[in-house]
Amino acid sequence: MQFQTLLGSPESTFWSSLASFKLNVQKLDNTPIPIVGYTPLSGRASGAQSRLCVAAESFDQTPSYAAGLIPSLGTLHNVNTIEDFKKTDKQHLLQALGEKIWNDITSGDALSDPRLLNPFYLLTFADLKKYQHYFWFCFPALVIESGLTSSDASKLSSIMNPDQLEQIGQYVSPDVPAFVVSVNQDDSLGFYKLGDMLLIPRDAKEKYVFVIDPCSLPTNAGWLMRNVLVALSKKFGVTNLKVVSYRDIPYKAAEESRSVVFDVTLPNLKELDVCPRVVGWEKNSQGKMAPRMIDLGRQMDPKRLAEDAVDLNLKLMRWRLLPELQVEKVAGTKCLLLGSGTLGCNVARCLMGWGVRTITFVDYGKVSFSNPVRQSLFEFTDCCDGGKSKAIAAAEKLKAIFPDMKSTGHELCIPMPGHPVSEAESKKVSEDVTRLEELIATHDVVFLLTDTRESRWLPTLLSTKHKKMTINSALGFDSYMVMRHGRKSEAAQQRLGCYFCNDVVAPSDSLSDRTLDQQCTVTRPGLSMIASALAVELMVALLHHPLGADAACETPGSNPVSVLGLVPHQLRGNLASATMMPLTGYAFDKCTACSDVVVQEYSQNEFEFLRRAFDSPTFLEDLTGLTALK
Amino acid sequence: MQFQTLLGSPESTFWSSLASFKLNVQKLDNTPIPIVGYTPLSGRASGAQSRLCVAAESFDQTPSYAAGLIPSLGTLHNVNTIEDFKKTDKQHLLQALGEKIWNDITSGDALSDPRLLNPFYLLTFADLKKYQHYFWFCFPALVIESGLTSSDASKLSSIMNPDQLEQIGQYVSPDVPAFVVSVNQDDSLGFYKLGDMLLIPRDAKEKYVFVIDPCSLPTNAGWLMRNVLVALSKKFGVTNLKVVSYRDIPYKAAEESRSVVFDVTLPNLKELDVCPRVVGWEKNSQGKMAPRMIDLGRQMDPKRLAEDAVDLNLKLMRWRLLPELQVEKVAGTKCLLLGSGTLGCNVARCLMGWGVRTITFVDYGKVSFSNPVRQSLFEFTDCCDGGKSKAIAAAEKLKAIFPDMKSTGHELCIPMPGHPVSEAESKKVSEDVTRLEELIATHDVVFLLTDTRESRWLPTLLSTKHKKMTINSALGFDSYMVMRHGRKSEAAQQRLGCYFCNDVVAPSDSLSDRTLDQQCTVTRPGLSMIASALAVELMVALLHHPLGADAACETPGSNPVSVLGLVPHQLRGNLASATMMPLTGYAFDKCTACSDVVVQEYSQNEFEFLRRAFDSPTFLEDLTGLTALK
Amino acid sequence: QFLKKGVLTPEEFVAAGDFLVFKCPTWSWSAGEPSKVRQNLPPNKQFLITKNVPCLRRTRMLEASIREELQMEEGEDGGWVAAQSSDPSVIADIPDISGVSLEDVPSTSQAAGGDDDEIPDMDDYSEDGIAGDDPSELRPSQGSTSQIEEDNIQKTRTYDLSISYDKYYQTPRVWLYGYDEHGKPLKPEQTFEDISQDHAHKTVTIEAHPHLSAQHASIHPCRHAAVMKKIVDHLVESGREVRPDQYIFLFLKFISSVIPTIEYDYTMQMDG
Amino acid sequence: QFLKKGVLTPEEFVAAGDFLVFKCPTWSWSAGEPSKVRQNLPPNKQFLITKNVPCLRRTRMLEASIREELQMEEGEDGGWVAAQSSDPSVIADIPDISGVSLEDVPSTSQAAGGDDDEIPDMDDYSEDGIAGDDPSELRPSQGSTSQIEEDNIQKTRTYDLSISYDKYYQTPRVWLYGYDEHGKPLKPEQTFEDISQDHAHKTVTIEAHPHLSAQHASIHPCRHAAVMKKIVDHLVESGREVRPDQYIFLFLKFISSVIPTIEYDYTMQMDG
Ligand SMILES: [Zn+2]
Ligand SMILES: [Zn+2]
Repeated sequence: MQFQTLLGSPESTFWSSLASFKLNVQKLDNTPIPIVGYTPLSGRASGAQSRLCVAAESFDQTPSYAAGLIPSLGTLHNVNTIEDFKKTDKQHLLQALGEKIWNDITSGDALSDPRLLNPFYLLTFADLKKYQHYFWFCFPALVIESGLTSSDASKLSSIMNPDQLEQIGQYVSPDVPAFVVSVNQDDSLGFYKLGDMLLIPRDAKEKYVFVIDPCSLPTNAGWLMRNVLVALSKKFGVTNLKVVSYRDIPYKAAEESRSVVFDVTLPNLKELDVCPRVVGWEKNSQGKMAPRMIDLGRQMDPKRLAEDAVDLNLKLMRWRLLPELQVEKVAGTKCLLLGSGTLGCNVARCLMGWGVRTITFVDYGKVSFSNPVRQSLFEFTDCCDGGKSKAIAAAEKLKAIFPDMKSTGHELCIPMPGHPVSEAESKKVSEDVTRLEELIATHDVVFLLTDTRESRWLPTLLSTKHKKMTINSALGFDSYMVMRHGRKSEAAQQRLGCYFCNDVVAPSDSLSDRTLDQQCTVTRPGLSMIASALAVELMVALLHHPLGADAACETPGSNPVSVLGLVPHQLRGNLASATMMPLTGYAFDKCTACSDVVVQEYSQNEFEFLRRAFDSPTFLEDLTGLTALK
Repeated sequence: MQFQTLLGSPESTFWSSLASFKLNVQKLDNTPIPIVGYTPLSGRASGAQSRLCVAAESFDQTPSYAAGLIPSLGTLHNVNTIEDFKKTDKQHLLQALGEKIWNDITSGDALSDPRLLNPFYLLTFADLKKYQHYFWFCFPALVIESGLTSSDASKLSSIMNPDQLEQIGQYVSPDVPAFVVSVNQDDSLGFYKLGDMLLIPRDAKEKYVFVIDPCSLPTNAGWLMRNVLVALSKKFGVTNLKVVSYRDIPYKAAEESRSVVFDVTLPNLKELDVCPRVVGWEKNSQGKMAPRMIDLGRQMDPKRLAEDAVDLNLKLMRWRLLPELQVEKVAGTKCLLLGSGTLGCNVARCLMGWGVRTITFVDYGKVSFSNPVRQSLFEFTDCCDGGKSKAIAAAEKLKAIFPDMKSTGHELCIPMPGHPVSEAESKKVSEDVTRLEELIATHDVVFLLTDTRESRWLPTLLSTKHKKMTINSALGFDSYMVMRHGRKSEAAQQRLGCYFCNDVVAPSDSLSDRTLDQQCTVTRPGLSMIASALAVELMVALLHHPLGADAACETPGSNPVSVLGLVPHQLRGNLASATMMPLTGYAFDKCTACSDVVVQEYSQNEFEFLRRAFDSPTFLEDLTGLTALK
Repeated sequence: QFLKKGVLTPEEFVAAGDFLVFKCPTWSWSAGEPSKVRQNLPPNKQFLITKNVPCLRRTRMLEASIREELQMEEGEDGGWVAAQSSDPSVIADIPDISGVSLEDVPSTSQAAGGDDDEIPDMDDYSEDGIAGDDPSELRPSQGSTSQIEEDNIQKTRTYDLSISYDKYYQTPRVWLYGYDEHGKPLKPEQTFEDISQDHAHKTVTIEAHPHLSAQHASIHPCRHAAVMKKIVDHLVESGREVRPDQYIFLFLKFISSVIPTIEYDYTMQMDG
Repeated sequence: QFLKKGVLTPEEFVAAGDFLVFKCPTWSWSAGEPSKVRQNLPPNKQFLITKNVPCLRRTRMLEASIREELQMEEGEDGGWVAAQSSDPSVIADIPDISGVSLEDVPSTSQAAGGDDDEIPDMDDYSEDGIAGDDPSELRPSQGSTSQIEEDNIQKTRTYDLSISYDKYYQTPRVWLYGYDEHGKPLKPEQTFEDISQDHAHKTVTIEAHPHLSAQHASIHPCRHAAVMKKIVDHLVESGREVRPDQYIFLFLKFISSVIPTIEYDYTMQMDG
């Protein structure tokens, strides 16, 4: 006869209660403590593995488990280190557990309280930092080395009538997992404790040992029955028994009974003086004699929880509203933000709202005291002691908001036309250009968010060269502009313009176009939020357009291709007049930033070309032919 | 003869260097250390007080002071506690300083190096937490009790010719603050150390003792001269001297000379064996013998620096762009934000950008893991351990951004029509209503930013009753609405509508208007920024309108009254169609939230009225007459 | 309220919960974590829970036939999850849900897949020296009489189901926490496999349980009241009496259309 | 660059600074805080400083006559602080400045006014027992020959003026730190009293000094290059030769229109 093993099953609430017990009550003490687990009757789940569960309630000494959950007395030994876990002498422990049962049998205690026949032991180590929980259950059983056999099972309902089953259902109590039932001459039933088995009248038609059993296998009984058989044989010398594997949830006795009856033959253990061999450490799912480990990082680690919550929020948008939404595509888009001022901060926040994970900041400034009230990634502490680097502080803040962000900051000065580079600076500036070009090449979308016009020239040139989606946002006092640069592509349509396409002077004229300067320009605070939001929404709409950055300009009234709506070339708005207008402008073949001649010249002469542009205000105008136009 | 006192003048760089010296070098050691101050020649600043300054460079033993700044050797004694400062025995110290000078005179050292005649001592205690600096300078001088008189001063230029003055200018060195000049028979000049005065040829026409002197008074000499006179009298027994108070900045000798000559009579001290009486502790500006204290909180306390920077930024907007801007009015506006979700967070940030200092949040929720990426006042850590209260976390964050904020959070559930109140809850809900009404009554502007329609009903009613400026902002998936509620006023014009004025059903129908629900509604992330920014800009424009919340609706094309532009009634925009449209709606006399009958009913029956509205979906419709219209 | 709008007061929730526990003792009241007690409910009756509910199959293995239970709920507006607005001044609304195909089930992401990689090799901890043969042990893979049953053992998940009261929606709210056949907690993606594909991801979210310290899957209650009202209307039309304390039974019946393979207990005669 | 655009390279800045220090030794080079060294300038020539510059009067006591120095700068666009844009694609611009009246000077706010309240009563610390009479001491209030001079003493502030190089604008930038007659640092509002009302608040801000650890008032360099170009053009037109190393002299001459009462040293013959 074989008995189904129990699967030790800690609920996740067990581990959180263990953590708080460990932190608040037990601390470094590691004395084993009594706990109360439960064994669920299988109910309709025929064929499922029998389990012994521990839960938050297990720390309560008198937990009230619902019907169908049979309490089980156990011991929890939570050790402080994984080494303690390993070096615990399991064989010795097992032997002690077995001897305790044996003594309870010989003393008779276990026959009065059969719960003593089925204790469990749980050895744990909880790595509270990693949310990893090592555990090993032991269900000690006294081995009957040979001579234990049984008949095939018969259904209890084939032996007892519904009335009798009903009576049993009413008698059954979760605190008495084993008892004896006599069927009297008049088919009435008698109920006896295990220890009172000998009190059953001789004339009873039959007697059955009932064991409340979570096993649902038709051919076997569960683990709980083993020690019951040993106890009865040792105590009363019985060698033949009818045992009932009682599987019915009491109040459901009216349902078809699942309980089965075995006719068991077993050796007479009455004369056995020493404790039999003990087994009981649970094997793991590979059948090895080893502990198990459960990683609840995803369930308990706040960082993992945040990841899941953020993911889900975006998926909800797709599932509920826009099945065409390409959440993963947006999330995978690598965004480079040139400028970490009011625009850079708000663009980053809006990108995060869309689930973008890779955001890189470029800025040369330090956070100053007037920044945090307008630049939404900085706080007061960032300004102290001279101020942190804006790019780096912004990148750090994104991680503080959402730890899964891949955000980095580069303290880098973007060289500008009309700002000559001295010999001494030349090497540094050249390196900066190289870094900037690498950053642009390795990102998918470039946002131009600096505070000056001429600092946008080199990024415009570089992102034109690398054919990147480029979004540009700029502010006045009460007006804003958001635009996407046209991209050079094979597509036949007319290319849209860049920020400089309308200019008839090179951006080098640094005195007249300083209007976007950080310190000298003041803007209404709402503008940056609006322009940043529109910039990001334009990017996301473009990502959903089959042509991406090559998409033709769409204006209100036209039928949008992107599921997220129109992809205009420019949006210009004004707060004072409560207006927002789309505009369209096409690429200018003499543009100082995006025309072919400029891009080619840069590709050929690289830094030498740039240096001439930085040094001479007219060089670019001569090169593109603007001078000739004047 | 009287000598002008020195004003001990620590530069602010002195205190920051002292702080870093204290923290990094000296620590708890409080041994006095040598420092080098400087005395600025007065130059053109005729009549100014003579000063002895200490600066960051003073910690350097060989500082290079510019021309016109005469180095002065001193001792800095920085003590660790204010008690040490007080209990330092100043009289004893003074005596010791005097005796040191006396000994240097008698030994002759001071005549070789006249800098020894003019040491200073500086006792300090720096309260590094409060940025308060206590200090007391001592300029020890040996007293000539009587017999010291002088003639009126004559100009040096009346005695010496320009050539001679030029020669002197070239000889003068800041390291030799006193020296002797002979005018020889041929009008050539001889230069001698003080100690070599006796070497001057007998036949010299005249001899002058020069003291480089910061004093600019026409009738007096400066403090430095005192000990020079004592030294010469003690050493050489002279009783009559021509002394020059040399006041010209050397390289400027070509300018008109400011130096003056005194004919001094003094007692013969040659036989004096004991050190004379010593004076020198500086009196404070009230003439009391007391230390001074300087509070550099505003200069060094980062919180104060942040305040100034933020103030200045807004004033710049006024000074540079809009002289009519009422910065203080905006700053003084108390804003109540009902809801601390995406809208509440962004509205608060935009208000801060405008300098608003008083922001109060009302929300009932906790920060959840999906919030921070969209709700710009929360971070990952706010979500852990079950999440902080949103209202409280938001208020705390405002202070972290800008410590001077007066921000508070109220965890309060706004009761809603159609959400019946049980007896058990009744007391609590009634208290919540009272708190909400108090909050509305004590603020100037109410922002409706909750995530449901019906939660806006009670605040609409209350702010109508209290005639508050009310701004309402709501989001769909890709559309937004921003509106201001009309205010009941005596103004003849037609009142603008509220959020509920267009409704023909009371907001109690909670199943059909749940579309703004936090969890079930997903919006494009950019929307909240746009709607929040427009809401705040509308408020600021209204504040600049002479009629405030009573202003008539303006639509594009009309001439704005407010310097900040149009004040439309509603703005509705859509991201997909790239549109933003103003709308106007007038108050509805059967409105369930703002009509007279509702406000009156509430004023009379208060919570009893509300409770009926909460409980019964049709009560409000019956009351206003909506039912009859159906 | 119940008949008219499909919602429930806290008092009615407690009464309906008592009735459920009385009729189905596999359900019990729980107090939850003391720090999370809601004042509008008795401290020992904060939420209802039933543990170890078997779930033998995944919903995609389920035939469409089971959906006939939902029949009553399909009205003119296209099913209970479809949103509608009768309010003209609301700008935007949850649009009707277009069909979401099975392919739309989120792929098990790196984050989820990475789980097992982090688990140290438990072989390091194995102790083959312990105990010896056990003639009476039936190993899990033994003893099944058929392949089908063995499959069942392999795929039998168990769920802890709980029902909290949602103050905002004034309805019960269902929470799920599942374990695989080895007792290991299910990942969210796995849990979604046990949710009807019509509802997975649309109304089910992973959130912190209001009374326990773990993240559970939850069926969002935003449409519960509307559905319950339809169910009640349907029953009333067919001439049956409906009492508030039956609410949770009706509710669980409706929920079973969302989680059709999770075999929790809610059987009772409607006239019982 | 200098003649054409009114800007300066770092090398030219050092040359012009050396020339200033040579001609006006009241100016000296300073290294500033080691942590704040800029690489584009020699470590010991980070910025120029002149200390203890007297400022006898407030600008509002100053007659308009002093402004004639600025004459050359008033062009068609209304003065050097007025912004303009020749670039049509720039959306918004700094509009012309309308006159700002004296009343517009910011009131001394509570924050500023509160300063003195926090100062403990120093009488607690007074020690009258120290020393006795001093027959030779001239107390500050004594000794002036006239009321006017006494007023001067009372009102004489001193400023530390420094000039840093602004890499962005490629111009020098002026920083001010002032002390009152008692050697106490001036508050920002007080400093603004020594700035021409045409410029106060429009181009002067309080910011962290780039090389020192204190907040200084600074004349914002955004229009410096334009003004310098006009000055140079003016000189060239009148037939004078202009060298880059004279830049700072010309610059200080122009700055004196912004801080007319601060008597720093910049005198030299233009043909020197
Ligand atoms: Zn272009
Ligand atoms: Zn209304």
